[in-house]
Amino acid sequence: MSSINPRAVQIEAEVVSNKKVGAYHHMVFSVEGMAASARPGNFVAISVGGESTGLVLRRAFAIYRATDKSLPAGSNGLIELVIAPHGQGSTWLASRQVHEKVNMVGPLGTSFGIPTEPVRALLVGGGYGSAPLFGLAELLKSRGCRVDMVLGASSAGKIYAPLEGKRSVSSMTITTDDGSAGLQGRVSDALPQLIEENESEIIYSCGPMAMLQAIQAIADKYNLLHQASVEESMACGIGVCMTCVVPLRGSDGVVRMSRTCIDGPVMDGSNVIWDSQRRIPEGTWGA
Amino acid sequence: MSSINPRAVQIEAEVVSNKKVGAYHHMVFSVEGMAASARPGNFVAISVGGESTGLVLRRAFAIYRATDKSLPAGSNGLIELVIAPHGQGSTWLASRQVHEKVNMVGPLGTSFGIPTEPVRALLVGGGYGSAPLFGLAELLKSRGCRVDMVLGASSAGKIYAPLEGKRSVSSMTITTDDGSAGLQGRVSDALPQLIEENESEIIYSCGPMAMLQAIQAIADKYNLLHQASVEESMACGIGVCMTCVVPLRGSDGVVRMSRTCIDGPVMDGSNVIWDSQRRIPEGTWGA
Amino acid sequence: MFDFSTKLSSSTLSNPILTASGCAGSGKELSQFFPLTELGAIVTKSIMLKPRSGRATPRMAETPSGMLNSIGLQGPGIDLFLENDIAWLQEAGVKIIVSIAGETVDDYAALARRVRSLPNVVGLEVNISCPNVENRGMVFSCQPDTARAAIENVRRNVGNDLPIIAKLSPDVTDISLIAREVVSAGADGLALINTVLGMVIDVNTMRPKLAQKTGGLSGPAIRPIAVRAIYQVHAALPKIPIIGMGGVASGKDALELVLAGASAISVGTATFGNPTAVIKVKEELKSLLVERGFEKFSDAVGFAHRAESN
Amino acid sequence: MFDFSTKLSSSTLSNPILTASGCAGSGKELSQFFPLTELGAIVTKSIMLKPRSGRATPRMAETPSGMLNSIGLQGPGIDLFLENDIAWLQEAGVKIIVSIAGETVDDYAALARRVRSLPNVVGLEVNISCPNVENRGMVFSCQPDTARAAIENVRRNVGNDLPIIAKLSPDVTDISLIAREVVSAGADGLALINTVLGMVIDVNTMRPKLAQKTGGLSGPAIRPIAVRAIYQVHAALPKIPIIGMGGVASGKDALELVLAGASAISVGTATFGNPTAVIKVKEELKSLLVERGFEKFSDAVGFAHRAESN
Ligand SMILES: Cc1cc2nc3c(=O)[nH]c(=O)nc-3n(C[C@H](O)[C@H](O)[C@H](O)COP(=O)(O)OP(=O)(O)OC[C@H]3O[C@@H](n4cnc5c(N)ncnc54)[C@H](O)[C@@H]3O)c2cc1C
Ligand SMILES: Cc1cc2nc3c(=O)[nH]c(=O)nc-3n(C[C@H](O)[C@H](O)[C@H](O)COP(=O)(O)OP(=O)(O)OC[C@H]3O[C@@H](n4cnc5c(N)ncnc54)[C@H](O)[C@@H]3O)c2cc1C
Ligand SMILES: Cc1cc2nc3c(=O)[nH]c(=O)nc-3n(C[C@H](O)[C@H](O)[C@H](O)COP(=O)(O)O)c2cc1C
Ligand SMILES: Cc1cc2nc3c(=O)[nH]c(=O)nc-3n(C[C@H](O)[C@H](O)[C@H](O)COP(=O)(O)O)c2cc1C
Ligand code: FES
Ligand code: FES
Repeated sequence: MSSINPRAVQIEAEVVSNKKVGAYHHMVFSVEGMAASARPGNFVAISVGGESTGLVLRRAFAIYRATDKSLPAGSNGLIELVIAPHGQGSTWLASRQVHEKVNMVGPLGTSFGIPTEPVRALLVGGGYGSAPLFGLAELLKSRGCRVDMVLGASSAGKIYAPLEGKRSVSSMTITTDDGSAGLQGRVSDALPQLIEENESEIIYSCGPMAMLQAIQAIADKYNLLHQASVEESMACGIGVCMTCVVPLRGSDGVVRMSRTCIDGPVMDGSNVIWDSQRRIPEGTWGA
Repeated sequence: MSSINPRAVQIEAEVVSNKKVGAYHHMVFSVEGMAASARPGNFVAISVGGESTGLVLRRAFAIYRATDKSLPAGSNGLIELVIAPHGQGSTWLASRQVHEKVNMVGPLGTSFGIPTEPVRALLVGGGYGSAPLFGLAELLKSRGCRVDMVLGASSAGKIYAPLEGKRSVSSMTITTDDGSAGLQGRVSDALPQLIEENESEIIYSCGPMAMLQAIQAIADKYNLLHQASVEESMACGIGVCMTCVVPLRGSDGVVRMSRTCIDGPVMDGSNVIWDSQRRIPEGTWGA
Repeated sequence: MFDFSTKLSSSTLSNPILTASGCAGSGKELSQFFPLTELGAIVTKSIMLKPRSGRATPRMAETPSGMLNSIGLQGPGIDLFLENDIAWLQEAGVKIIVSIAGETVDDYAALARRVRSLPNVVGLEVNISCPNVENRGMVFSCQPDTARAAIENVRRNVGNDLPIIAKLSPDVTDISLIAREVVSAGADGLALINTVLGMVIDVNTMRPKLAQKTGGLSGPAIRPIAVRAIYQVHAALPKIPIIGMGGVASGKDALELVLAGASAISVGTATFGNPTAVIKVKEELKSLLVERGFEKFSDAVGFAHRAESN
Repeated sequence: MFDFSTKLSSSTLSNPILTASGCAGSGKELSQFFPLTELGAIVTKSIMLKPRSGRATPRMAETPSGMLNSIGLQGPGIDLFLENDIAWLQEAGVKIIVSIAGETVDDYAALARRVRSLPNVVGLEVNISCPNVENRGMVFSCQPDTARAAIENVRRNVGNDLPIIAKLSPDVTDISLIAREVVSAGADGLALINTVLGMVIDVNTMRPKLAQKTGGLSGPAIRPIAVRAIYQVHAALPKIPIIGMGGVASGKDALELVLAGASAISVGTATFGNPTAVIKVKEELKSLLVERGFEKFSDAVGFAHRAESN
């Protein structure tokens, strides 16, 4: 039985800042002690819609940054998110004003595995999938790793790559479908060359499932480790609803429908059975 | 076939001011031309809850004041409401900030009948039921009527009687259930003496159904005309749902379940079959 | 040019957006907000033979994303209805689908005779989600035999040029079964869904909020039930036109029902929240269909049923 | 002192607030947010004989004031369930209502035998809102005969000291009929309601959003349906305890179901929106009952049925 992130708590988090950055809102929340226990790759689950809302489910957001130690003693920790206003829930959240409060549960889920030895890491993000990668880059850098980053999106406005975030990366490549920034094409198109040039040893990724699947194919080809942060529809975020599953091969070799909110979002890409939406892969336990 | 107020329009009304007054919120909306066609007794119906709300029905609010002519040419008219934050809808409305917009349909319903000759009028309001009476008082005063007013509520904070509203009344009596302001007791307790002292010829009333019913009994006793603004649960406010009915005797003597949003809210009190909640009175047409 | 017209059996409508029975008054009330001729047709409130006071108040309760009502078919009876409401709508040049409701199987026959050939009337919606006074108040459409009997009686009294549309209750174990039954009894089309039986208890009085205790649940809350019912019935009877309804408040909502198999859409409760909801639905649905590359509305009907491989 | 205890046939619970089957994981996940011993009991996810992968994703869709799910009873099968989940709950000192689900009538019997006498297990919820593989996938509780057969089989295998609670689907023409049937077949109590069958169509892919097309609707949207079902069944069978559920997210919501006739309340979907929803419901319900002058929880059960004159 896997279980929920043992550090998860439920709090009323106050909006400290909310700034539009390209297609996104960069939001900072005051979160009491929650920041101290957040690791790169963790996410939070937030109630959306307010008092009389018809939206009954929480929304999950990857933690972009969690600040705690650098703050004066006694002050609240901060958690930063990157929100893409998309449907009703994210649009509501992105329109919260400073001083408003939202109900937040976190930190949730698994975090990116950090190698014990310095390695050459390639971080790959799609759209707001870049959010958890900057905190990861900082951590890897502090452990002596070389960090290269490639971010892709449909167009320039959807690349989230703030200046301060770039501090920790040795190289930054941008791709856009329409060529409005960086290379024209998809991130996966850029990967082989980057892997070869940078002699990458591990890939960390976050973005749409199709992108992650394409990256896994490349990781397989180059025989690289691949830690992927997956994104399945989540109703609860805390492991009680079983909506967020993907087929995942366990250490015993058995494929089980596993909860991405508890066994993920960060999973070993080589263990995920990709492209399994709308069907249960053959051989899955209990199928 | 009775029909909807022919002057009703649907607009986005901007909040111009929102002030807490006792237990109420006094709110002013910029309403384009709507103010010009509002008469005392009319109401507006407002969408509540915002984008993702689970509240699907409009809420009705009596027009407290409609200002049009006194404003500089070309400027928008204003409609003022008195909101009692009660359930989810009214609480949402009362927390709208200046510059926010709400969807408003109005003016709706019947208005208070104005006598062609000057008369001695007694205006009776319960709780926020005082709202439509001040505009009525002004109009009656301008027609040379004597206007006495009596307002009742459970306690002092629930009496809505702003100073500026009192300009047009010759006397103002307050009653509260707990005696925290004015006379202790109910408005109906104060009526007989007021009617006798002021030699009232007509009663105008607005408030809870039980109060209106008590007033009707007194009006019957003194043989006075009684124009009552009734309040039934309304789903649409525009005559299309048939939820808001009360049994009303028509000019042909037949009692019909009549829509209070179209044949009301202001009705001739002597034609309403009071105390008919939860049953259809015998003899009602089609019963 | 996008072709927005739709067919309900022998009738063609300029567009598929209709009001829902009982949710548009007599039509006149809405005409203040938009020209009724914008509608594919107006569906009138269900009319009975005799005048009817309806139920006692409270008649409604708001519920999460919906409402309960127990109007109880208040109305003037067929005579005054034809004289006033229908005459006014005909004058206004609006296409009309008349909805009828009976307490007995014979009522349906008598009502059908009164409306079978009237100018502008393009359809007869037979609301069989009504209590049958001859059978312990059991709802006609909840039992295959009474559903059949009501529709057969209407069929015998109406020629082939006026489409008969049976309006079904979702409160049944198997709605496809009832649908097959009424179609074999002579219905040309189906209206899905009527309200879902519900109750609200007032926690202050600690009694049912509605005077008649139960009421019909409508609004967005029931949309997933409507989509499911339409999808199931369209799968079972792909050639039978369906008027879809249940919680439609936007073009997106309407599109869901169309893709599930609805050839026309009635907008009910949404009109209470927004008098111009039908127009919003109409315009949004059209844009969504055009955006998705449809050239004709009819190509989208039931499109969600296409094979997975496409 | 307010007496918050409640009885489900032979079992007494310290308070009437429970989780809903399938909405509390294995229990462990929620224990991080509050001590599970705060609950009257935990109702486990419905367990089947064998391990089961459940349905393909997407398995859920949010709907107005509700959600659709088609988890498809994913679970480890009875062996691992007893070994891991039940053992952990017993260790934690939590009272347990085990929910079982079968594909055949025999499955129910076999499952009942496995759980009939386990420490801390105070009830057996028999989820008969499952497809019957021996009868074209028709849901057991949708037909009186299959509903009866499943419960009879459980009854034969369980002694009188473990209450058998039949969990019914609301997707039937007459829920009182099914309730009477399962009670006469040996059920000691009823759980009302399971989810309502629904569908959402994705307007972008223009296909059903869920991989399995239909799913179960839950959440506040269905509360009026739950209140109605509980009220109807309590009127028909006033002595049979009912576990009420469907859209309860607050004490007010719970009170509605209690007044309608529920002796205990399960909180399901609300937990997804708020991990501590059950505790909120428990505390609010208690205050509301005390405010209204009740000295015992049991006095409020079915209070909305009292005569109008009171
Ligand atoms: C682990 C995880 C991390 C995420 N991180 C971010 C982030 O950093 N920034 C960000 O903007 N968004 C993030 N998302 C997506 C976010 O949770 C919402 O799903 C998204 O904002 C759409 O919600 P909505 O209410 O606006 O859309 P709606 O369309 O109204 O959503 C309806 C339902 O569908 C689900 N849904 C819709 N789109 C998605 C999606 N792409 N993935 C999963 N579920 C979806 C919603 O959660 C909701 O339950 C993340 C999701 C997951 C699972
Ligand atoms: C003609 C008319 C004039 C009104 N004028 C005012 C006014 O000037 N100021 C003011 O504060 N309120 C007024 N009301 C009451 C107002 O429309 C709302 O009903 C009230 O604010 C409660 O709504 P809610 O959403 O807060 O409560 P909720 O309890 O969430 O309302 C749920 C539903 O019940 C209905 N309802 C609840 N209480 C009442 C009530 N007392 N009367 C009718 N329906 C009710 C609501 O309209 C809504 O449909 C008026 C009502 C009518 C019919
Ligand atoms: C107030 C009200 C009155 C209704 N009256 C009728 C009616 O007279 N005849 C009928 O067939 N359906 C009636 N209905 C059902 C609607 O026509 C429609 O089937 C149902 O409300 C679902 O659609 P909606 O969610 O868009 O409202 C009524 C619904 C409401 C809310
Ligand atoms: C995700 C999910 C899984 C469920 N799984 C089960 C189950 O395994 N067995 C069962 O009897 N009911 C199951 N249900 C139904 C709930 O127990 C409950 O009856 C229903 O959701 C209504 O309550 P609610 O509105 O509080 O969620 C499930 C519901 C949901 C939302
Ligand atoms: S989101 Fe509920 S189990 Fe993962
Ligand atoms: S409120 Fe709808 S008819 Fe009066």
